[in-house]
Amino acid sequence: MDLQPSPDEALLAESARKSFLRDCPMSLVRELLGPESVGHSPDLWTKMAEQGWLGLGLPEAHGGAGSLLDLGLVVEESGRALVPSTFRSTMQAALLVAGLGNEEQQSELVGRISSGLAVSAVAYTEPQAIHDPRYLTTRAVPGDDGWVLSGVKSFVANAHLADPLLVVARTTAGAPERALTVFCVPAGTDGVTLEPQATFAHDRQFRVLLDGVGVGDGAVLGGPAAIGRALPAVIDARQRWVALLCAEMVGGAQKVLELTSEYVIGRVQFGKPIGSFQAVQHHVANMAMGVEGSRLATYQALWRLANDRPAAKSVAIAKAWTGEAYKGATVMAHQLFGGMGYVRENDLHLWSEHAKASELALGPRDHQLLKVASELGL
Amino acid sequence: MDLQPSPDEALLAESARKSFLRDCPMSLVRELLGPESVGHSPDLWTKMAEQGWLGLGLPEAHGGAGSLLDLGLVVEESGRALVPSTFRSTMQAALLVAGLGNEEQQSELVGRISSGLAVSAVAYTEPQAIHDPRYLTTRAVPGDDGWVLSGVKSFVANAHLADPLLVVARTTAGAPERALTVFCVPAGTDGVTLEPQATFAHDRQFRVLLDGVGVGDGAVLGGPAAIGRALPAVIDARQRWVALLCAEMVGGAQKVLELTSEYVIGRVQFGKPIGSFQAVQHHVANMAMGVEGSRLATYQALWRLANDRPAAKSVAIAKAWTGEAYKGATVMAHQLFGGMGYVRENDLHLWSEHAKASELALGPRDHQLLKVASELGL
Amino acid sequence: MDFDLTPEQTEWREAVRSFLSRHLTPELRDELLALGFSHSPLVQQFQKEVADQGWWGVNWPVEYGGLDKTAMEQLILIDELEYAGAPSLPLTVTSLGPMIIRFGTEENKRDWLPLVTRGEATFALGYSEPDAGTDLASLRTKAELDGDEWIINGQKIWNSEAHLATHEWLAVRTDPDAPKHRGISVIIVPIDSPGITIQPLWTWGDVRTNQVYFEDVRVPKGNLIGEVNQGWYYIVGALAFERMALGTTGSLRRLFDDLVDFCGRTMFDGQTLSERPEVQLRLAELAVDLEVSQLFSLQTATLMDAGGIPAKEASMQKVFTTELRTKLADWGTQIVDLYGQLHQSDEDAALSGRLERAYRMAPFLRFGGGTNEVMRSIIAERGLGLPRST
Amino acid sequence: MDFDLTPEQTEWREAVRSFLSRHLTPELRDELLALGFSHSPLVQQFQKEVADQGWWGVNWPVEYGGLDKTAMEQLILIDELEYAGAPSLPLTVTSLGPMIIRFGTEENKRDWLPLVTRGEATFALGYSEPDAGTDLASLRTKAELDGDEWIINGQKIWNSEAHLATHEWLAVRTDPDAPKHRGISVIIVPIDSPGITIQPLWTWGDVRTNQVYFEDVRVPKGNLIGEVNQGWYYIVGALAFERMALGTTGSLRRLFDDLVDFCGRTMFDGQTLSERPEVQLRLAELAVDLEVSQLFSLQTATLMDAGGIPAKEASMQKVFTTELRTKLADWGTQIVDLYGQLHQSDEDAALSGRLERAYRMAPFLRFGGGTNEVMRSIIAERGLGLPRST
Repeated sequence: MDLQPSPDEALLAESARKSFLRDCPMSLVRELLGPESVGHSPDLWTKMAEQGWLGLGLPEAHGGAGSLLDLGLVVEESGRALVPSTFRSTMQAALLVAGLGNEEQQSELVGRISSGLAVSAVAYTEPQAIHDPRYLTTRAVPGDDGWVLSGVKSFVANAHLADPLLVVARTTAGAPERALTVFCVPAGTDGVTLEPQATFAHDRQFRVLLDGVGVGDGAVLGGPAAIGRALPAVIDARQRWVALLCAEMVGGAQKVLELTSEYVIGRVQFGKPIGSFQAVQHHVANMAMGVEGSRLATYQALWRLANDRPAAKSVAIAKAWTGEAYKGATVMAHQLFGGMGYVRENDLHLWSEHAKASELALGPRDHQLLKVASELGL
Repeated sequence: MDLQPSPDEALLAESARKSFLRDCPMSLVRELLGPESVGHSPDLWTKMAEQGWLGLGLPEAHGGAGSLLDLGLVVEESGRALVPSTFRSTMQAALLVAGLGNEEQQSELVGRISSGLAVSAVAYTEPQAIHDPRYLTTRAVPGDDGWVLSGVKSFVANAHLADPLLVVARTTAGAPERALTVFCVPAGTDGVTLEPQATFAHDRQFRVLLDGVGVGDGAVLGGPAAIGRALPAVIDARQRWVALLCAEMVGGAQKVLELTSEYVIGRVQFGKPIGSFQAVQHHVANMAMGVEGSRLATYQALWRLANDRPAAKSVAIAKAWTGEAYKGATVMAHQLFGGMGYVRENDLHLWSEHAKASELALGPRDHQLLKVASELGL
Repeated sequence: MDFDLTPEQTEWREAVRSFLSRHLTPELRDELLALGFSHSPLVQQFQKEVADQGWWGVNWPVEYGGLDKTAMEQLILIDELEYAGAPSLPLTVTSLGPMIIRFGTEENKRDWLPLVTRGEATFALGYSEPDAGTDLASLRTKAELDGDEWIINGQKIWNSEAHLATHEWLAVRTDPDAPKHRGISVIIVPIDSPGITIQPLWTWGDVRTNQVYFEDVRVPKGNLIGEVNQGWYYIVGALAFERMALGTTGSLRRLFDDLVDFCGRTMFDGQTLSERPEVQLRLAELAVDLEVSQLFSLQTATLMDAGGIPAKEASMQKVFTTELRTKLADWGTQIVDLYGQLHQSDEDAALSGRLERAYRMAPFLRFGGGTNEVMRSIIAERGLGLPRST
Repeated sequence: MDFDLTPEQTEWREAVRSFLSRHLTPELRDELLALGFSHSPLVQQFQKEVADQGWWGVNWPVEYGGLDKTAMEQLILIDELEYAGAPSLPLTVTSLGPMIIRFGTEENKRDWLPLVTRGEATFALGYSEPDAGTDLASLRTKAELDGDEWIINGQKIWNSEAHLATHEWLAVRTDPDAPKHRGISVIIVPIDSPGITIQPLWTWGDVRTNQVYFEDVRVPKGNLIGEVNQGWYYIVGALAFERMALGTTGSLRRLFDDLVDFCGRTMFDGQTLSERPEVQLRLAELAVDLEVSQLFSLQTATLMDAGGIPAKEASMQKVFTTELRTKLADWGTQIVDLYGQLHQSDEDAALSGRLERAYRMAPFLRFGGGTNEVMRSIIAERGLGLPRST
């Protein structure tokens, strides 16, 4: 039992923090969030690939190196720096490929991703099916040269850059345990229409309209044996996604705590720093407890996943706690910054948006609490 | 629209407050809570009857005078003073008699209660049926000279003093809408066994074992027409009970707020009153908001009931809010008093117990929230 | 006690509703949704129409253009405006005018009140400065008397209506040697006076606020409100009224009702949102809080009509309602799940994006008008007699 | 990182469990349930048996009778004792002994540590006085050196173990002229010394505490711990350890697990409690909080084993866990509805009355060991570098 990062882990985190500080300054973050940008920086991407971060948590046989926990530590730093969402969406896709793809697909896709040659994403959610796979309606039917996909996916991050986009579709009716298949849809495939969604975090989510989209037999992730059998891998991958999302939130929350501490130490009213007022101190202390708990719960979830322990409860606990703590930190930061933190030229709102968007992603608090209840046997 | 008490209402409250201060000092409260006492003061009772308070909210034709709101204002002061629970239990019974009894019963029972000649109570809850009338199992079957009651009631306040005890029983199987009847069981009736329950507020609640208890036909509250038809009156009375319980809580919460304010104004640490510390001030301010909200929500519920407006939502809102606010005030009071308020010789814990017991009585917070949800049409 | 409207109040509410059904046009609604707190020709026209009803002086004396009704009637009006989604009464009406009525000279009253009730004058609040926020009494913008004119120099921030108002309600230091609370005055400054520069600041809530610079700005001596060096009391008094205005619930109740409605007709994952117990519990808790919030606002109106300025109760109302605004926006966005992050410009946005908008607007109301931390100390000190915090 | 026990730690835990299965007899369990925190012959015998295992010095050096294991092993021991419902380690072991190890003279160590590890000495904490509670450094009980003896006069309050312990760990003023934090020393005083009077104070939680009066009490000079007038540092150090001890979660987790079990087999109104969505949500939230609480305690043990005294983290652990105790007791009593108010003496009491008992015990842990308000300022100041509050 040792809750502190090992020297290697600490070094990795430190290195990621320093690199992002240098390579992903707030000026770049703001540029990438702007309407002129595609929301992705190839330069930054290349640097991340060079550090080996895009292979973390992925099979060594296919170019990966390092554990899911290592990936989490880098993702944490990416949350602190507000690195664009292509990092998260691509690693999510990579983890699904690693869990479900056959040797050839892993070799190709994991290889391309870990060497920084591909941005990817998973299209799971649909307008009426947010979480529950029983209600997914996107269909794939056999066609002349493989499969034909039809349906609507929504809240798909970086669909405009994903190559391939991994689409979860139904290949038969009935229980999802025997009906779901994942397809690799290359960028530019005919019949795919992207409609950007106006998310308040400007994080490039899309409605993806699939209208008779033809893909080859090779597009089935996991090959013929995986047709209709993708659900366990999807569920397993989603747990990892949630844990990584938590890591991203931990980094953001820590940054908000630091920004707020700095501000209340420096801001003088009534002749003294406002950080000397008890009410302010106690708000900051509550933020700090939230952040500390987030970090511990998230590391535990990542560690359990990385070490193949049952992790469903730990993951749900981490998301339920961390979502609330991160968002709560931003809400309180606004209170303590007052007008100074409320103007758009101050960066604070960028984390506030990230916090709320992350809280909503992959199931907000009640969704996680019900998962915990289920794990308690209730 | 006028949320302030009228001059008459203010006068009544003021008068009750002063009388209880004189007639129900903490020394008496402690004596009545002690194991030597029956938990009731005939002296105090006589004085309350003389003031007309035992007839408040009851039909004028039978000795009552004043509205349910007036009764609420006196009950509020009784909560501040921790007047024994016989006041609440008796007025609960009286309200049920007023709603369900026939002329003769009202004349006799309301008359006796309002003139201070009877203490009474209602036996509704059973070990496995706390709220929902569908699960009441106490049975009454026709006997030689009337009815025979069998079953177990629990959490019956003052069953040892109640004369009569009003027992809600099932006269047929099936839906409670057509099955429930209320019986007046005189004190000392054969077959009734009382087992005191060790409640932490020492507020004299009993398990009541009914083993072939014979009562006459005249014991049916409301007479023959009311056999199997008591449910609407019981539901209506329970709403009033809840509103009155809220009033009692408001008085207790207000007292706790005042005690705490006094304490933090007087207690000096670090060379100044602890009430000058922001953290303390903000705790007290939060308590005050809770209490103020309690008062307003409770007055609204009482007013709506007293003026025959639909009140189910207001009543549930009042209980949901007030239970939390009163209990929360006591929890925070303990924090601010520290050891000084934690010793048994300090009176604070008496309100803490009253707050928790009241929160649990007649449905705790979630129970009320589900009622609110239902009123919202969810 | 009476927890229902009187027949006269019901009639008043119906009159307001009837007005709104005629004047709150679909075009205006669209503009309001798009613009939020900003103004536009249609919005300005609507405000003029409201003022033309005499409603910018509901509870002001008839002699100054008011209708001489009660604070309760003003609250009913505000609640209806908010619930309908219309612009509410400006602070000039709810918070500043009342100070002129109470503390202004006869000249002040004649100069300004009719202009306000006719909808021809609105005042931007010129209080905060970069180093004088919560510690407002440290303000340094100064006014010096030069013959019959005040000469004003300094800088204000968070001056939200400066680009829309006709005047500044400006807090200035008129006695640099007095203790900090004692040397402050309030002067009304035409916004188009030479020497005023307005620079926009855009906020997260998409509300524009401003920095305003004053360089040798000259205004007539008579623009001073009340007595010289007594401005602190007017500011504090106006803040009490402002807190009540920040603590009204019409827009919150509308958002909640629309959320309940949305939950009743929206199905995700095979289940209507309103069927879900976790949604029911959250909505019920919000309903409880909203009810109490509404009661707080009715209570301060009651107390005002009884003749007081309810400092404690107004602070409670402000704290509770503004924090409830955060809670409603926060919980609401969670209840509608991923749809809670969509901006109004997205046709899929739940409640036309009003939840995420409310979420972004909420911080402002918690620290604006006196931070909730200051409010809590006011409740403790003025309401419960605790000693001054140090 | 490693979020699981090492094989050695698992073995250690099994050893503790095995011990408990043999020594925590049904008779002892009954006494513990009836007596709570108080002692009895059976309880004292059990404590002696624990000490005989060497477990009153788990992570102390072998030379002073310890087992030289880690803080993590001590935490595992405490968690198991608490979860099983057994008495935990006394503060003498978890909080005071470590101060002697760090700051005591060689004579101190030889005098006291073996006595403690053999279970022959326990110290009552003689800190608070009627006018020196949170402001502990204002204490006035004084000790004056008279030849080879200290003469002690004064009065202590909230001296909870005074009627059970063998000695007082007494904070006294030894330099009345020094600044208030600089004139304090710690002296160990045999509880049976002439001149000591102990008066009981009974608390709402049914824990007995005491007022203790010292009148010309004489103890040998060598009973002073560490250096004279340096006592404040030992007290503050001991408090950091005390906070960790107050923030352990074994008993809370047991209460929660038993509550979940109760909900699974209890039916009210035709429905098992655990079927109810509102109960599920509350239990789930408690499970989340308990997990974090447990992680806080594992974190401070990790940091201690890395060689530090984790002031910030221990304060977080104390604040969070003690407030969670209130929440669990509060929510638990609500979940079991009317049964939540029954005392253990009632056979119908849910969880043998442990919920209402926990509710009454909870306040003490929030203000004891340094109020949670002080803890929050410590987190802000020492943890995050905020300036000292004033």
